[in-house]
This record gives sequence, C-alpha cells and structure tokens, in this order.
Amino acid sequence: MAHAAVMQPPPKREVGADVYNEKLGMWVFLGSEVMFFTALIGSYIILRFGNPDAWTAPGAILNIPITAVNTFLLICSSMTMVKAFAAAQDGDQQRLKLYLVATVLIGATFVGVQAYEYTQLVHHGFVPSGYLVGGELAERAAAGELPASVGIYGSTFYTMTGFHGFHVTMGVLCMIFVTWKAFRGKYTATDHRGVEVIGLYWHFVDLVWIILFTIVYLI
Amino acid sequence: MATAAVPLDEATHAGSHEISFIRKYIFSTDHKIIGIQFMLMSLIFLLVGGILAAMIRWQLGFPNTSMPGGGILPETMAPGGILLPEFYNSLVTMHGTIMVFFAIMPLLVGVYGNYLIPLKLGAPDMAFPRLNMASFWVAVPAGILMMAGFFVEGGHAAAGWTVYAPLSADPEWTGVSTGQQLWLLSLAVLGLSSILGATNYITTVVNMRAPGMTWFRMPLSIWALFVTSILVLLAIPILSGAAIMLFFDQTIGTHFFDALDGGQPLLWQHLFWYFGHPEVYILILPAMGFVSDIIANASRKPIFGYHSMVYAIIAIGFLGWVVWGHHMFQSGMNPTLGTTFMISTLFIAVPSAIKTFNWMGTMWRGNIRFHVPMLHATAFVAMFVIGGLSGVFMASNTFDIYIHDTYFIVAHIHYVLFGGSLFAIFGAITFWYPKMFGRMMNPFWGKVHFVLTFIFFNLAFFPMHSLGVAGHMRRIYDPTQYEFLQPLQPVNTFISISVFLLVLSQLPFALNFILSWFNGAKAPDNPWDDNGLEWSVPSPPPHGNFKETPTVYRGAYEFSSPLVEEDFLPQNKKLDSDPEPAQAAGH
Amino acid sequence: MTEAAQHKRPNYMGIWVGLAALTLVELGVAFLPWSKQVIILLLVGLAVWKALMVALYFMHLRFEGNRMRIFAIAPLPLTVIIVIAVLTEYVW
Amino acid sequence: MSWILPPSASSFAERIDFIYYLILVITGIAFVVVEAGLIWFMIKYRARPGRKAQYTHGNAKAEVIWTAVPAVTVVVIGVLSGAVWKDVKGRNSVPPNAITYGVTAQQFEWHFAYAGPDAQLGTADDFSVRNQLHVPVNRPVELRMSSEDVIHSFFVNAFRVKQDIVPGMETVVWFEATETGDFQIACAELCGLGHYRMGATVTVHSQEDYGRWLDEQMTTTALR
Ligand code: HEA
Ligand code: HEA
Ligand code: CUA
Ligand SMILES: [Cu+2]
Repeated sequence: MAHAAVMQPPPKREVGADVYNEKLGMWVFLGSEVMFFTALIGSYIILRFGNPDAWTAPGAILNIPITAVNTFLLICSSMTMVKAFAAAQDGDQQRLKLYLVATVLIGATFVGVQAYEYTQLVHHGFVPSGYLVGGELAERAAAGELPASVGIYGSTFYTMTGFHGFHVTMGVLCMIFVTWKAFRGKYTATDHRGVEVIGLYWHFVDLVWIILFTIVYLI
Repeated sequence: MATAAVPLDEATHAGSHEISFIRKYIFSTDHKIIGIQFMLMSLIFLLVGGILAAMIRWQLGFPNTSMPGGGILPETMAPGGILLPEFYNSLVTMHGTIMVFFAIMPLLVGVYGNYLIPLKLGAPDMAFPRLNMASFWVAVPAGILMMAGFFVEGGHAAAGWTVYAPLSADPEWTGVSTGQQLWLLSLAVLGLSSILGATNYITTVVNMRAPGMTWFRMPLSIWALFVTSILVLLAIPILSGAAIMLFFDQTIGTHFFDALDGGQPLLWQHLFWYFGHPEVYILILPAMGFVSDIIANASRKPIFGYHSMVYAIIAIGFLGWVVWGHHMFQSGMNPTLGTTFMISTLFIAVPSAIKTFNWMGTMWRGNIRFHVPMLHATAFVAMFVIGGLSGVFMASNTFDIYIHDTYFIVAHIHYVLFGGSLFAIFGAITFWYPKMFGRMMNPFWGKVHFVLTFIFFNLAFFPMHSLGVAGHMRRIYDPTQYEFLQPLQPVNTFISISVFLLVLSQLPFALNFILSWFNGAKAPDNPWDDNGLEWSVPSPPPHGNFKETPTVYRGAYEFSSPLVEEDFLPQNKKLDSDPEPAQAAGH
Repeated sequence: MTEAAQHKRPNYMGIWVGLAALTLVELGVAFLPWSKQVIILLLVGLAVWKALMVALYFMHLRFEGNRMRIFAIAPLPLTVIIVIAVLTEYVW
Repeated sequence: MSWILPPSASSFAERIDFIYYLILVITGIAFVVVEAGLIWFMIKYRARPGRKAQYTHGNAKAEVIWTAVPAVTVVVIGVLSGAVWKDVKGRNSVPPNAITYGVTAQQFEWHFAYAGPDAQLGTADDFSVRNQLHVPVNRPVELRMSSEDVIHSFFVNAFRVKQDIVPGMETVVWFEATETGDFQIACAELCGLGHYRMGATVTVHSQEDYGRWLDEQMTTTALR
C-alpha cells in the first residue's frame, strides 16, 4: 500500500511477462485475432485447393493497381503510427499529434478506397455469390474468357477483405479516441500506454493485409 | 512507470468511494459482482436447458402422446400438445446449444473465472475491470438473440448444436431461416464476450499474482482456468469465423459450404470441431480444477502429485487441439487421417488417468470430511471416469463405425457434461457460496439434492449406453418408427421417468440457493478451513478484495502440515521459517 | 514505456522503404511468366518477409523479452495444424 | 439393459465386435479399479475425531505406474483397431470381386441403383429401386453413395456399417452379408424433420434367389 511504501518498498508482485498489463492484454487479444483470420484464410486455402478453377489469373477481375496503392497507404500508416509512438517516447507532443492525425487520415482513406473498390467490383458484376446475373463479368464468362463460376472466389474474397476492412475501421475509431486523448495531453514520455497498445493493433492489421494482398490479389 | 503494480494499488483505493446502486450492481466493474451476474444468467439458462430436455424426454418416452402442459405451446410447435418433428429438432438443437454455451461454459468460466482468479491470486480486481463488465454486457444480448429464435417465423435452429452444413446453410432443407441466423449471430456475439473475458483472465493470471504466488504455488483451479482461458482465446474465434461464413451462406449467398458451387460441407465440420473439441475441454478443465481444490480440502491432505496435475492440465489442453477428427471418423474424411486422429485421441486417456488416480491418491490416507461440496466432487470423479471410459470406445475409429451418432454418444456427452462438469459446478457453488453471498447453504437440503440427483442421474443416463449398444440412433423424433428399436421402447420410457424425477430433484437445490441468500446462516471468513487467499478476507469480500496485498509463502494445499497445530496452513500465513519474497525496487 | 526505450530505436523510415520496395517486387513477380508454383513460393516468401519486418520492428518483437515472444508466436502452430490436416484430403 | 451387441450378419462384424469386447474388458477393469477404490477410500478414510491425514505430496513411483499402464493399454487398443479399420474403411479396402451398387440419398428416402443386363453401373440400362436394396449373400458389396441435398448416413445395424453421405462427394462403403433375410437400413445423420423415418430395407438373398430377383426386375424394367 502507498502508506506503508513510505517506510519500506512493498514486496514485488509476481510478474509473468516483463510488460505492463495493457500491452500484454493486447498481445493476448491479437492471439485470438490470429485464430479468427486462420478460420477465414485457412478456409480460403482449403477451398482454393479443392476447386482451383474458380479463381482467375491475378488482375483479371480484381483491380490490382488500386489495391497496390492501398497497400502502400497502409504501409505508410504503419510508419506514421510507429513515428507517433517514437514521438510519444520522446515526449514530443507536437509530432505525436501530427503523426496520429496522419494515421487516422491514411487509415480512413484505406477504408474509403476499399469501399470504392467494392462498388467498382459490384458494378462489373462481381459479388459475394459470384457473378452478378446479367453483369458484365457474367457475359465475359459466358464468352469463355473467365471461369464459368466464381461463386467460391467471390465468397472468400469478400469475406476476407471485408473483415479486414472491418478491422481497419475499428482501428480508425480507436485511433480517433487515442488522438483525442493526445490532444488533451494525456500521453507523456513516461506513460503513453495507449499509443503503444493501439499501435500494436494497427500494425497487426497491417500485417494481415500484407498476407491478404499477396494471397488474394497476386496469387 | 517503474513496475506494473502502481495502477493496481490505485484501483484498490477506488473502492472507498460511494457508488450508486447502478454502478455497484448493474454496470459494475467489480469482478465479484460480475461473477454473480454471470451466475444468475447461466443458472436461468440451465433451467431453460433442463426444461427443453424434459420435453425431449417426453417425446422419446411417450411418443405421439399429448405432453402435459403442452397445450400452451403454439400450433407450429405442438398442436394439441403433441410435439412436431421439426419442433423436436429445434428442441434438441437448442438444448445442446443452451447447455453448452449459455449454461455450463459461463458457469465454469464466466462465474468462477471472474470470481476466483483475482481472489485466489491476491489481486484487487481483474487486469481490465471495464473490459470485464463489457464481457458480461455483451453476453446478455447474445442470450437475448438466442432466446428470440424461439419466437420467429419458421421456428428456431433445427440442425443440431453442431449445425452441419448444408442442412443449416439453406432454409430449403429445414424450413428455418431467421432462427438459424439468430443462432449464428448470437454465437458470434457470445464469442466476443468470451474472448474479452479470456484476454482479461490470461493477463490477470500472468501479471497480477500477489508477491510469492509463483506459477507452481497457484491453486489447480487457477491453473485449470488459465489453460481454459487460453483454449477459449484460441478456439472461440474459429467458431466465430465459421459462424460468420455460415451466416453469409444463409444471407448474402456465399458458397462456403455449398457443394454445388465449389464449397465444401466437410470444411464446416473441420472448422466446427477444430473449435469444438477444445470447447469440450473448456467445459471440463475448470471442473477438474475445482474438484482438485475441493478434494484436497475435504481430505485434509496436500493434493497428490501437484506438478503432474499441472502438467496433465497442460497436456489435455494441448492434445485437445489435435484430436478434432474423432468426431468425423464416418464423415467421409480421409481414412488415413482417421487413424491419426484415433491415436492422438486415445492418448488423452493418459493425462486423464494421471488426474483420476491423483485424486484418488489425495483421498488415500486422508481424513475425509463429507461436506456437500465433497460429495459432489467425489461424484465428479466417479462419473467423469464413466464418461471418459465411454470416450475410449468411440475413440477407436473401428468401433465408432457402429456407435457413431447413437445413444452411446448421448450417454458419453451426459456423463462428462452432467456427471462431470455439472456435478463439479454443484460442488463449486456450494463450496464458494459462503464467500460469494456471505451465507451458508443448508447442508441438509444440499445432501438431499445430492443423493437424489446422483441416483436419478445414473438411472437416466446409464441405460443410454445399452440403447447405443443396440444401435439406437440419436436425434430421432420417434424411435418406434424402426422395428429394430421397438423392443427398446420400455428402456426409453424408463429413462424418461428417471429424467422427470431428476428434474424435480433440482428443486431442493434451487430453493436452497435462493432461500440461503436471504436466510442462510452467516458464513465465517473461512468455513471450510481452507488455505486459499480468498478465505483470508471477509465473506463476502469488500470492493478491492484485500486491505493489504497479501504475501504468499507456500502452495495452496498444505493440509495437515506437521509445522502447525491445526490441520491447515493458509498460503499467506507467515511462519518463522518462511523467507520473505523479493522486494520491489522501490518507487 | 521503459522496456522499449532501452534499446536503440530502429530506423523506421528504412523499414518503411523496405516494405514499399518489397511490395513493388511482389507486383513484379506476380506477373512473371514463370511456373505458377515458383511464383506462389516466391510471393509467399516475400509476404512472410514483409510480415516479419512489421512484427519484429514496428511491433517491437525484436526488442521484447523471450516470454513476450513466446506469447506472440504461441498460436502459430495451431494455424498450420488445421490447414495441413484438411489439405491432406487432397494429397492422399 | 444389456452390454451384448445385437446379432451380426456381415463378414467383418466379428472383428468390429471383438474390438468392442476388448475395450469393454479394459475399461471394465479401469472402471472397477476406480469406483471400488473410491468407495473403499471413502469408507476407510472418512473423518474420525483425533485422526490426522498423512502429510504427503505424492509418490513418483506410483505416478509413473499409472501413467505408463494406460499409455501402453491405449497403444494396444489403437494398433488393434487400426488394423480392422484399414480393412473395413481404409482406402482400397473394397474387395476386388465386389458387386457395385449406386446409392442416392435425399430427404427422406433412398434410391438404390443396380447395374442392368450389361453388369455395368452408370450405363443406360441401369435400374433403380426406392428404399430397397437387394444383395446376394457371401459376396462383397460396394456402395457408391451420393446425396441430392444434405448429409445423410447409411447405417445397417446388423452389418456394423455406417457411412455419411456428403453432397458433392462420392463416398464408398462396402460390406459382405453372411446371412439371408431382411435387415433395416437407417439414416444416422440428422437430415431434417423426416430424419427419424428415413428407413429402408436391405434384403440378403441366397445366390440363386438373387439371380432370380435380378432377372425379374430387369424384365419388369424392360417392359416399362
Ligand atoms: C466435457 C466434455 C467432454 C469430455 C471431457 C470428453 C472427453 C473425451 N471424449 Fe468426448 N464428446 C463430448 C464431450 C466430452 N468428451 C461431446 C459433447 C461429444 C458429442 C458431440 C456431438 O456430436 O454432439 C463428444 C463426442 C466424442 C467423440 C465422437 C463420437 C462420435 O460422434 O462418433 C469421441 C470419439 O473419439 C469422443 C472421445 C472422447 C475421449 C477419448 C475423451 C477423453 O478425454 C476421456 C479421457 C478419460 C478417461 C479415459 C477416463 C480416465 C482414465 C482412466 C480411469 C485410466 C484408464 C483408462 C484407460 C486405460 C483407457 N468424444
Ligand atoms: C452441458 C450439457 C448438458 C446437460 C447438463 C444436459 C442435460 C440433460 N440432457 Fe442433454 N445434451 C447435451 C448437453 C447437455 N444435456 C448436448 C450437447 C446434446 C446434443 C445435442 C444435439 O444432438 O445437437 C444433448 C442431447 C440430449 C439428448 C439427445 C436428444 C436426441 O439426440 O434426440 C437427450 C435425450 O434424452 C438429452 C437429455 C438430457 C437430460 C434429460 C438432461 C437433464 O440432465 C436435465 C436436468 C435438469 C437440469 C440440469 C436443470 C436443473 C436446473 C437447475 C439446477 C437450476 C437451478 C435454478 C436456479 C437456482 C434458478 N440431451
Ligand atoms: Cu437422412 Cu437422416
Ligand atoms: Cu471431441
């Protein structure tokens, strides 16, 4: 207790991990996120093995240039995030705020671009159930340019990228909260747990996208 | 910040403020209140699950006769009190679902994970009290969603608690659409609650142990809850992911489990059981932990082979991940894979044997006090062994050909889940009731409840083995349809009558539980002469738990130690021979 | 927090450039006229490399204690077990 | 209440039943040891005034024994069942001289397809019978099964055969009936509201009867 501590330091609590609670908690939570994406990505791998013909060559349906730009954006946001953390460590409030705002903005842009990508895909006739009946892609498939059915391709594509987008959205919301706290000067050089913890989440979501971009768009 | 301890001590002080009723009892962040909230919720669900079971048994024991009181059910469920087959399927599905996800799992993990972890580890609260509150208030809407399914058009989910696709994926096959979707949503939401809870428990166990509470001084109940939390953390998201995919198959036309368009029905089974088998260990490990604590306490002896008990828990937790295929031996899965899964499954008998015999070793040369918790704990060992041994029959892929999807499985389920988990829960409730509510439960009615439950449980479920051996399939609405099952009908009727008596036998428990809350004898701090830290604080403990962070000098099972006069030696009692634990580096 | 501050700060900008460059390489590899297997192998390798960079430097795993690292990688075997086991359905 | 398996009528049933009785004996012993031990300890070591429990933390030797014995036992169970499994359900376990039938399951009935006069399944002269499977005795029978809608499971109690039928897959199972007569086929996997009545019969004929039945069917099909 604080009073007793004046005379003698209190006995040490047993510490199992050499990190503070919030950080440990976030890592633990990320463990469950790994398993969640395992369910989605694992299913994708298995389904694709079982039915390789439902997939097209990279770029045939999906828009690679725009997602490549989006990938770059997310990498940038990870960089700004880690810069924000470095600024917090240095107690540099100005740069902390700057980088956090940048992260929020880039993250939101990522979600926006993804929304745009989705509308374009739907417009061309690619939906979670496969081709949209009567859509442009369905006609090309009828003409033999594309696989006859991409039902399972659409299912996995939208579910995986959609849930990733959902995670980014959640991350942006939390990041706005952290930014707000930063503007109120809550993070000091000695205690900036919030920044580090949200950073871990953010980088994790970036990491998932790195995997997704490769296996969904490029393979 | 120099050490992790600073914010904790701050939390201790928060307790001294006056807080409003709502903050104190409804949106409380106190782990003890949250534990009690989980308890009330899950006991209500236990009751619901029990009533559904009684309806199932009515139909099986007295097929196509009007169920007493069945007249109040709407035409779509039971016209004239006679259950419809589609309603029967919903009953079975919802019985399994509610019992597993909304009764036993929250009772074990939600209630005791919350209540015991901080208290037994000497922490003022969970690592993240607000997250803890969120975890309960996320579970409530999940429960509401689940119950809502009974009232929607088309009826509730009817594809079994295992919701095998494609039966569950397309309303065309069962006529159920909204019900199944609510079911999936509810489990996804409940999953979030469980994951938040598990995150909290793991962090608390790793980082918030009192000074001197080293890993190998932790009580086995905490070890079990810790390993269970890891299983929850890693298994539940698989279910959430799978449930979401199935939900999309139902709603937005994806094809994950639809064989006609590139999907794979077996993928559902793999995902479900990859979650599902760890899940069944989630349902037994905490029970094993509680039973270990209770048996050592009642026998007045240190737990036999503490270290091997810990390793056995870890081994079961680990092996639980590599056996899921034993539910799929006859599913058309690769037969070579089947043999691999058989071997890994059989090996779970080894850590289970260690646990069983170590419990017996604990009783050996003890001085056993048969208080009500101990009665339930002994019943746990006796019944879990039956369930575990019946598991060995089906672990043999060869013999599983014959008993897969028969009542042998149903007998197994109930011996491990009722005979195992639920007996342990009864034991845990009576053991920690004084701490939770500050009152003792009535021991006489406790014994009456125990004896009746034990007898009727066995009369109800033991004969199910013989039904299974005779080839009686599970999940069938009317067994008299098959000639080869007709001679077994008297057994079914016998089981049903035993079940009705079993359900009635729960009455003394329910009354005892409710009445003791108001009228029970005042509980002393340490009614069972136990060593755990929770018994060193008042019953019920104040907000913040410990006036001063306790220091731990030994493991939790130092009963009948020659060092002291009395036959127990609390973990935080300092003897002259005990060295002080290391000091913090100072602030 | 103190743990992270003790080590020398990695060159975040350098990592960022590396990640962007690897992404460009991936885009190039994906459209090479090589056999599908080789391309997949290369792409997966590159993705793992990038993921490792993020985990080790941005998420500071490189600088954490061993216990933390064990926590972080503990679930990974489980992600592989299910996929491998189910894939054997096609391989056998 | 009985622990005896019902009478069997297929070639591998005895081997499966042996596994059952083997496990029954092993688990029976374990059961008696545990339950008798529990009861004995409960009586012998019940609390009595003035007694103190023995203060001991365990016994490594005892623990090794009760770890090793079950470990060895389960290996034995595993090896013995694995051998039977390989012959009953393993890849390529269908005997070469088996007659092949097609089975189509749907909510809530069975269709059994028989090779027509050309003795080849999958040709135009096949004929199919609803809810009736006719097979000769003492001759391996191969069923190639598929489902029209959801998962069903082909189960014949007396033959100790059970195999799920998954839409989108062809699952194969075989058996060799050793006795003539009618046996019941049941669906063992929940498949909807009619699951409980998705039964059919398998009739095992003597070789001559089977030939006669087949001829009859072919002439009626030809007439149709
Ligand atoms: C709390 C829950 C729980 C627990 C602990 C277990 C424990 C075990 N279960 Fe069970 N199981 C379920 C819950 C549980 N199960 C449920 C709910 C289902 C049905 C799901 C559904 O389809 O709806 C199921 C189904 C199920 C199946 C699938 C059957 C089928 O559908 O065809 C199998 C097959 O292998 C199995 C095996 C086992 C084994 C080997 C153990 C082992 O862990 C048991 C180990 C214990 C012992 C063996 C006893 C103690 C040991 C000794 C006394 C030593 C001596 C022993 C020997 C030498 C053998 N279980
Ligand atoms: C945790 C698990 C659990 C529990 C406790 C039970 C308990 C019971 N079960 Fe259940 N059962 C399952 C899990 C469980 N079951 C599962 C997973 C399935 C498979 C489902 C499927 O196939 O999909 C199943 C299937 C199943 C079937 C097979 C149906 C079929 O295949 O057609 C049957 C049939 O008899 C049955 C019967 C019973 C009975 C009679 C009880 C009785 O023990 C019930 C006794 C009554 C109670 C336990 C209620 C007591 C209430 C209290 C003590 C509360 C006190 C209250 C307050 C203080 C407020 N169950
Ligand atoms: Cu077909 Cu059950
Ligand atoms: Cu299992």
